Amino acid sequence: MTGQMTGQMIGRMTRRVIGRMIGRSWGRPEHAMPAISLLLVLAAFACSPLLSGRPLEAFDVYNASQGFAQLGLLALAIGITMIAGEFDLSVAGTYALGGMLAVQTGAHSPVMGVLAAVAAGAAVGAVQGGLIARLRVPSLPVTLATYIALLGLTYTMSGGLSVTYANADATLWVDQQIAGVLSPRSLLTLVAFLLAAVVLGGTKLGRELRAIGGDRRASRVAGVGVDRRIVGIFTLSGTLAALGGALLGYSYASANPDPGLQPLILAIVAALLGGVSLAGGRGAPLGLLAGTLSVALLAQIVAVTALPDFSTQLLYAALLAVIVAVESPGLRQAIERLRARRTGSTAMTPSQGGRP
Amino acid sequence: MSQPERGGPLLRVEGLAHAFNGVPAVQQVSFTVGAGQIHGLCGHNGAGKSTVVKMLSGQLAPDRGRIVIGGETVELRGRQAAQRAGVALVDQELSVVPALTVLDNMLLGDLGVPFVNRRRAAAARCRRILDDLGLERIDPDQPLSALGIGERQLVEIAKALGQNARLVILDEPTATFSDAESRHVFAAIRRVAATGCSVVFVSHRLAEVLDLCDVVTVLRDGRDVATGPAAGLTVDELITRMLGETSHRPSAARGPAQDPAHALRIENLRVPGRLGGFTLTAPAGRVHALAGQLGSGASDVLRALAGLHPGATGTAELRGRPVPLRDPVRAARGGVAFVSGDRKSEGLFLGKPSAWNLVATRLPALGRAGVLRPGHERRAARALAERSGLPGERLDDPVGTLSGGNQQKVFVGRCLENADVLALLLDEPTRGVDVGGRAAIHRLLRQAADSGLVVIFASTELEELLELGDVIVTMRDGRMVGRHEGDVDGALLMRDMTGGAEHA
Amino acid sequence: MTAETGAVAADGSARRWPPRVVTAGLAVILLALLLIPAVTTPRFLTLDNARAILASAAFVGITSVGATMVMIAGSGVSLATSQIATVVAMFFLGTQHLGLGAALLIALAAGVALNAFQGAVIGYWKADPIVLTIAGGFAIGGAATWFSGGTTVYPGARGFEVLNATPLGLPLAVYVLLAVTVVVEWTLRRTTAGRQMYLVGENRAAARAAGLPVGRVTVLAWAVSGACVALTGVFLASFTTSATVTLGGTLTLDAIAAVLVGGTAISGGHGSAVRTLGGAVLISVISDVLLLRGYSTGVQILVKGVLVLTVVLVVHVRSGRGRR
Amino acid sequence: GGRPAAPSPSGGTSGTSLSGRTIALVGYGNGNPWGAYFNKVFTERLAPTGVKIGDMTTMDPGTQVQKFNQAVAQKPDLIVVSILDTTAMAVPIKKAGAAGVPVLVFDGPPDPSVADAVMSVLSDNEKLGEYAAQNIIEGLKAQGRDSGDIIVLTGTKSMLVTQHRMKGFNKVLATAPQYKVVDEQDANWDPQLSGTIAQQLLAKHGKDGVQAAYGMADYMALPIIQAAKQAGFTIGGKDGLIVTSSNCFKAGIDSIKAGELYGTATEDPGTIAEQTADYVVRYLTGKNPPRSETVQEERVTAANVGEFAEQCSHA
Ligand SMILES: Nc1ncnc2c1ncn2[C@@H]1O[C@H](COP(=O)(O)OP(=O)(O)OP(=O)(O)O)[C@@H](O)[C@H]1O
Ligand SMILES: Nc1ncnc2c1ncn2[C@@H]1O[C@H](COP(=O)(O)OP(=O)(O)OP(=O)(O)O)[C@@H](O)[C@H]1O
Ligand SMILES: [Mg+2]
Ligand SMILES: [Mg+2]
Repeated sequence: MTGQMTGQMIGRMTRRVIGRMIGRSWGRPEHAMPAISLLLVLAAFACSPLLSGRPLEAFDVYNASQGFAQLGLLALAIGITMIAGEFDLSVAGTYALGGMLAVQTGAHSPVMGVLAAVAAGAAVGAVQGGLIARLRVPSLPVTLATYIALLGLTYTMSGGLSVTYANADATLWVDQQIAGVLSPRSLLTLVAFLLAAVVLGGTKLGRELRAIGGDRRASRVAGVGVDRRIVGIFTLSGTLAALGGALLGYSYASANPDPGLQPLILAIVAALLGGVSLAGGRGAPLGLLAGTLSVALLAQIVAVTALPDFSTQLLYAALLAVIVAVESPGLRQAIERLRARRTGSTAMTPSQGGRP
Repeated sequence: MSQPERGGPLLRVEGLAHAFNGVPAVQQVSFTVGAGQIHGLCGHNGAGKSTVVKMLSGQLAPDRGRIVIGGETVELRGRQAAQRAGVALVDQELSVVPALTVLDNMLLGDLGVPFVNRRRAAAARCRRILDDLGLERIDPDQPLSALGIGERQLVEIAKALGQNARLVILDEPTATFSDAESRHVFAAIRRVAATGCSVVFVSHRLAEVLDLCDVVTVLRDGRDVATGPAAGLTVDELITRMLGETSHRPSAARGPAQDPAHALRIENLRVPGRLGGFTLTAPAGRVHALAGQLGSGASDVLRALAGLHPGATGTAELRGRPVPLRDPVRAARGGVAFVSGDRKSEGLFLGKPSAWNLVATRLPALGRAGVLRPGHERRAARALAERSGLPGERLDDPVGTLSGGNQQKVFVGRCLENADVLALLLDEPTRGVDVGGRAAIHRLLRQAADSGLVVIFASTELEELLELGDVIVTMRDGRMVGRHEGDVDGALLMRDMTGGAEHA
Repeated sequence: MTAETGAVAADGSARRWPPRVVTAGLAVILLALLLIPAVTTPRFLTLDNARAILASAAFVGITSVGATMVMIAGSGVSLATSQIATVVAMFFLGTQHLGLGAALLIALAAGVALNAFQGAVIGYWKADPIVLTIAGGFAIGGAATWFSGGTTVYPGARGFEVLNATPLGLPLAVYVLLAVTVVVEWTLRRTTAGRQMYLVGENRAAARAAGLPVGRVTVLAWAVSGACVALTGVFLASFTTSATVTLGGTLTLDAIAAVLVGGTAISGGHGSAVRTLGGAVLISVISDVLLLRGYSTGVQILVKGVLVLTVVLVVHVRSGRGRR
Repeated sequence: GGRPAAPSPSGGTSGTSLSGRTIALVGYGNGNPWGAYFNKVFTERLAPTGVKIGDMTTMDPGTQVQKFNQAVAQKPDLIVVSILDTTAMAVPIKKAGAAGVPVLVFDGPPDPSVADAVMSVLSDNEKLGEYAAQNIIEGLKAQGRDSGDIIVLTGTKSMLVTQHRMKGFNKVLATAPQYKVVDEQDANWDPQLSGTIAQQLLAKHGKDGVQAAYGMADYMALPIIQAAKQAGFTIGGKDGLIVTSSNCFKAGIDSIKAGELYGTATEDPGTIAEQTADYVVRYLTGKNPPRSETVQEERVTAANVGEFAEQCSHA
């Protein structure tokens, strides 16, 4: 009885805290979606010892946070472009390029490697942003083409081989444990999210970002420098993705010319769980953070409980199915239609009040 | 910035010209606007009003001519440059972002807003501006998507009026308004003008132009043909200047009511939150008008009949056969054709040839066993183009390259001479269409009714209602208020539509 | 300052060329740019090589011709293509013992059903195709691994060998590619359903308000595309004679790339199956030339990306501004 | 003989009880037939001993690092791992060493920097490459050719497995200088890509330009055969194309029987699984097996295909 009550209280409190963290209104999907998914996954994580038969340790959290670091910058990059109503598939290529460049140029000075990666990522992003903004091309085909081209580039750079990173100090440094559960890599990722949250929440950039995603033409007429912002957004997404790739390259002490589509797809899943919609105009960095944490924790749950690999795929499919159901306007209409058909027959009886 | 001497021109436009891909839209336009003056721009569709507005607001660069604001020649490269020069704009197309809150929309793109948010100060200012426009009911933290179209437009106007600009340009700001809302807006415009800010006002509602403006400039074919004080002008004089000849008003020939079996019977039609229990019998051969301001439910009646309201309940019968609700495909099969008020996003296939658009809804009839017959299709398109007064040589052009009036002719023409169509429902059939195009469309609707179709249209414009409606049904707050047949007084309609609170 | 009178000015007259002429001109220039290095490549202009190019374009080509229809109908792209091809291949090989005809029918039915289901959710519920097909890909891939336990599916009989036949020296898949292209192009241009696909793709809201059967048209486009994916899956299975969960490989993006190189617009309403065929062959030609000239896989991929980018930009600029 | 020379597994496992002991299997995921059959045999072999196996399998190199770290944290008695990205796994293996968790690598070799830190049961990839070259030389010689051009479609070049196979292949081929490789392409362990590349290479060199082809796995060699048939080549026989491969799958065995594939070699998952399971039992029961064992690989051709049909029929 009391347990149930404290449970309820804790539930209410977390809800309030997270609610405040993510935004004020609960009714809107960009707040509800990340909060609910994070709470569900956290609960599942807390319950995972029931399946694994082993209590959770700090290391489990550390490993989850490493997963978060692996995905985070990519999810932030693609999430921000999605808020702006664009869709940057090329981050998967920039991610690979960033890792390759960092590993190839950063043997002596890891910082130099990161800088090279970030500069290349920013340049690729800026060029794409420029094309998309100036020519008003839809971003999906452009970024898809860039992705293919970048993949070819990393292949050419490495001769199709994985490249080893010999600087063991850097490798150990990026993954050393901080406070038991974090590492410089995950800390940096977290900082990137918080920075994005502060900048987008506290300045007019956030408003403009969502406006550009919500209605491009109207933002332009309202006086937003849309083209410049789009170039900026793509530059940022390229930078973040390249940084993510560079850190991953250091962490693995190797760079793979073709990391495949898996990281990209997981980043999209994270962004969608984070309350971003592909239509644009919706979402916030803290929501993205919650979405990314959800995906990272989910992967960790599968690892802790030693579930087979395909169950992760089925879980993602189920989560996305929920998103599809929540987001498709047609489903809502179908439900409305059904309800109307049900009440329609009763409404046939005459002399009902005329109030709408 | 140097202030102009009191009463001197704040804005001077000299020999402005602009061509789209070599086709001139504006050829030679000059006028001046004094500080504190409200200046009207009139002209039929395609006369070049919006193109002038776009040049003044930095959206288009003039090919020739110059713009002088406050004594300085300005080059407005982009909206931001125009804003720096003190120009605020309400665009012809609704330009607010539904994804943002009301407050965010008011702040969006405003150069006076600091880079770092200061919410409290901004909210207070926003509240004040909204109250000024009589919008106490709107909460600045509401998402804009929660508001209706009319309220969104009001927010955009509030935003422009609140920007501390030297020149406010409003391009057809009242197209979606009730007369009561218009009055609120006019009062606010006058208040702003009283502070010395100049106003350029574009509208097709000529009476309100004459009512509001100090000076009117008439454009025709991209040239200014007349400028003069509004006082003393009449609507007919204005129309004469716009068209170069007096406009022709179609005689309101009331056709004989046809067999009552050929009627559309609507019973107890409801749409949750919009329409409560609407009942009407509309016999064929008569044009029925639904008169109501925005949000009155007039257009919801049409949308529900067209199957576009998934939550609609009630019954409808056409020639004794039930019309299925809640499903546009089955509604169309039941003989209902719907012409939406939003031509661009819910009407035409802008990138496709006019011919395709004209036959889009009758493809199964033109083909055999699902296979198209190009000859049949071509003949049908030609016949329809002729019938609806569209130049035949435009048939292969993408419909998006036609003028607004011609686009609307295609839209209406699509529903004509179709054996499957028994009832024609039109929402604001002449929104944004010039006087000539409007008469042509009215003629088409009259012919359609005479040929035995049920014709119902919804409109907010008194003039159009009186001109075209044989039977006028007034609506307010989702309910029917009155039904008028034969001679009817415009003032009476107005009272019905506005709840008698205002004296028309 | 373009004076209306001096219309003969060089830049002015260029603008007045009809778009068709300009597009054709650009296509000629692009082809020339490609063909000059091609014909100067030793062994490029041989019958064997032409055959190899067609043969290597066939698998991706069949899928991309179907994907063209989906893109024209305004549903964008499917990201579940390679998973569906894989599952179809498994069904096809797993049912060989029932005879070739039965196995073919089952495989086609599986492809059509899986794709049409997604099309229905998109057409009737207006779901976002990208989110939906990512979910579909996860579900289909996960389920395939689950049920097959990851093992390879081997045929119980060798009936499928017929599909590896080479009448007149060309693989059967090439004929199927040509047939599929003709059928899809004819459907798009000459049938009511095809016309409705263009209309729905051009403006879905308008199509709905006009009472066009948006849902049915979308399902049909996805079903045809599903049949094409299934055909690819069947040929893949016959070619490799066994199927594992990774059989689909990079089919998804390869097919999209071919459609884009064919100049179909991702926003819907425009495009043609014949041009997609051209796109698929063009990609094939380029990788062939690069291979013959001894460039590495990386360069081949790089050039493919640049080609897709170029065509997307050119097509977009030619067809007028973006829609946003 | 078809059996590996390692200690017979059948006797080793059945009697011992290892209940209470745990191992983590960070192997190839079930999404890959080789891995799926390995996992099946490995698990079945160890089931009677009662040892608890944590399933950490995956096909994604990134996920593998994470799962391996997870395994280290759970401190099992042994981590059994097959490596997807050799360099990426080096640091985690070092960390396992630091945490005192023993690691057993199977199939492909670990990064040289950690080779001494782990135990291993390795396929003999160099041998597999040698066998492929032997098959080709034998086949061409039997056709009486005193020259021959060869094309090679490799697995993913970045993998050590691929590199080792090529090393062995080139070594043996150097003994017959009259036969030479005219083209070598990375086909990324992808059957479809193998088919496409084969089509183009065969066209490039023409019917007289290619006498033999090496596809690094059966599922890569078979698409070469298909492509060759469609290009009008004859396969095998007195003067046809000699196609060989180097690890056996059921489809390959069938093809050898049909007289198309000239030969292949073992490296079948079942054998390695048995030997790895056996190694685990010996290690956990304190029998101190040697640090590194190599699975004995066998060459398979039409001459001895019957012997290996069963062994090679599981993937
Ligand atoms: N973007 C454009 N591209 C090509 N032609 C255009 C474009 N915009 C407008 N036009 C053409 O320029 C001319 C002037 O159009 P404009 O929009 O200025 O007219 P308007 O007077 O505002 O008409 P309306 O009353 O319908 O708003 C018309 O012929 C129109 O078709
Ligand atoms: N939005 C547009 N995009 C491209 N071209 C346009 C656009 N609007 C108009 N045009 C072109 O500008 C020319 C002039 O347009 P305008 O609307 O004045 O002519 P119209 O179609 O004959 O109309 P009306 O019947 O009202 O006179 C047209 O021939 C048309 O091709
Ligand atoms: Mg005109
Ligand atoms: Mg206008």
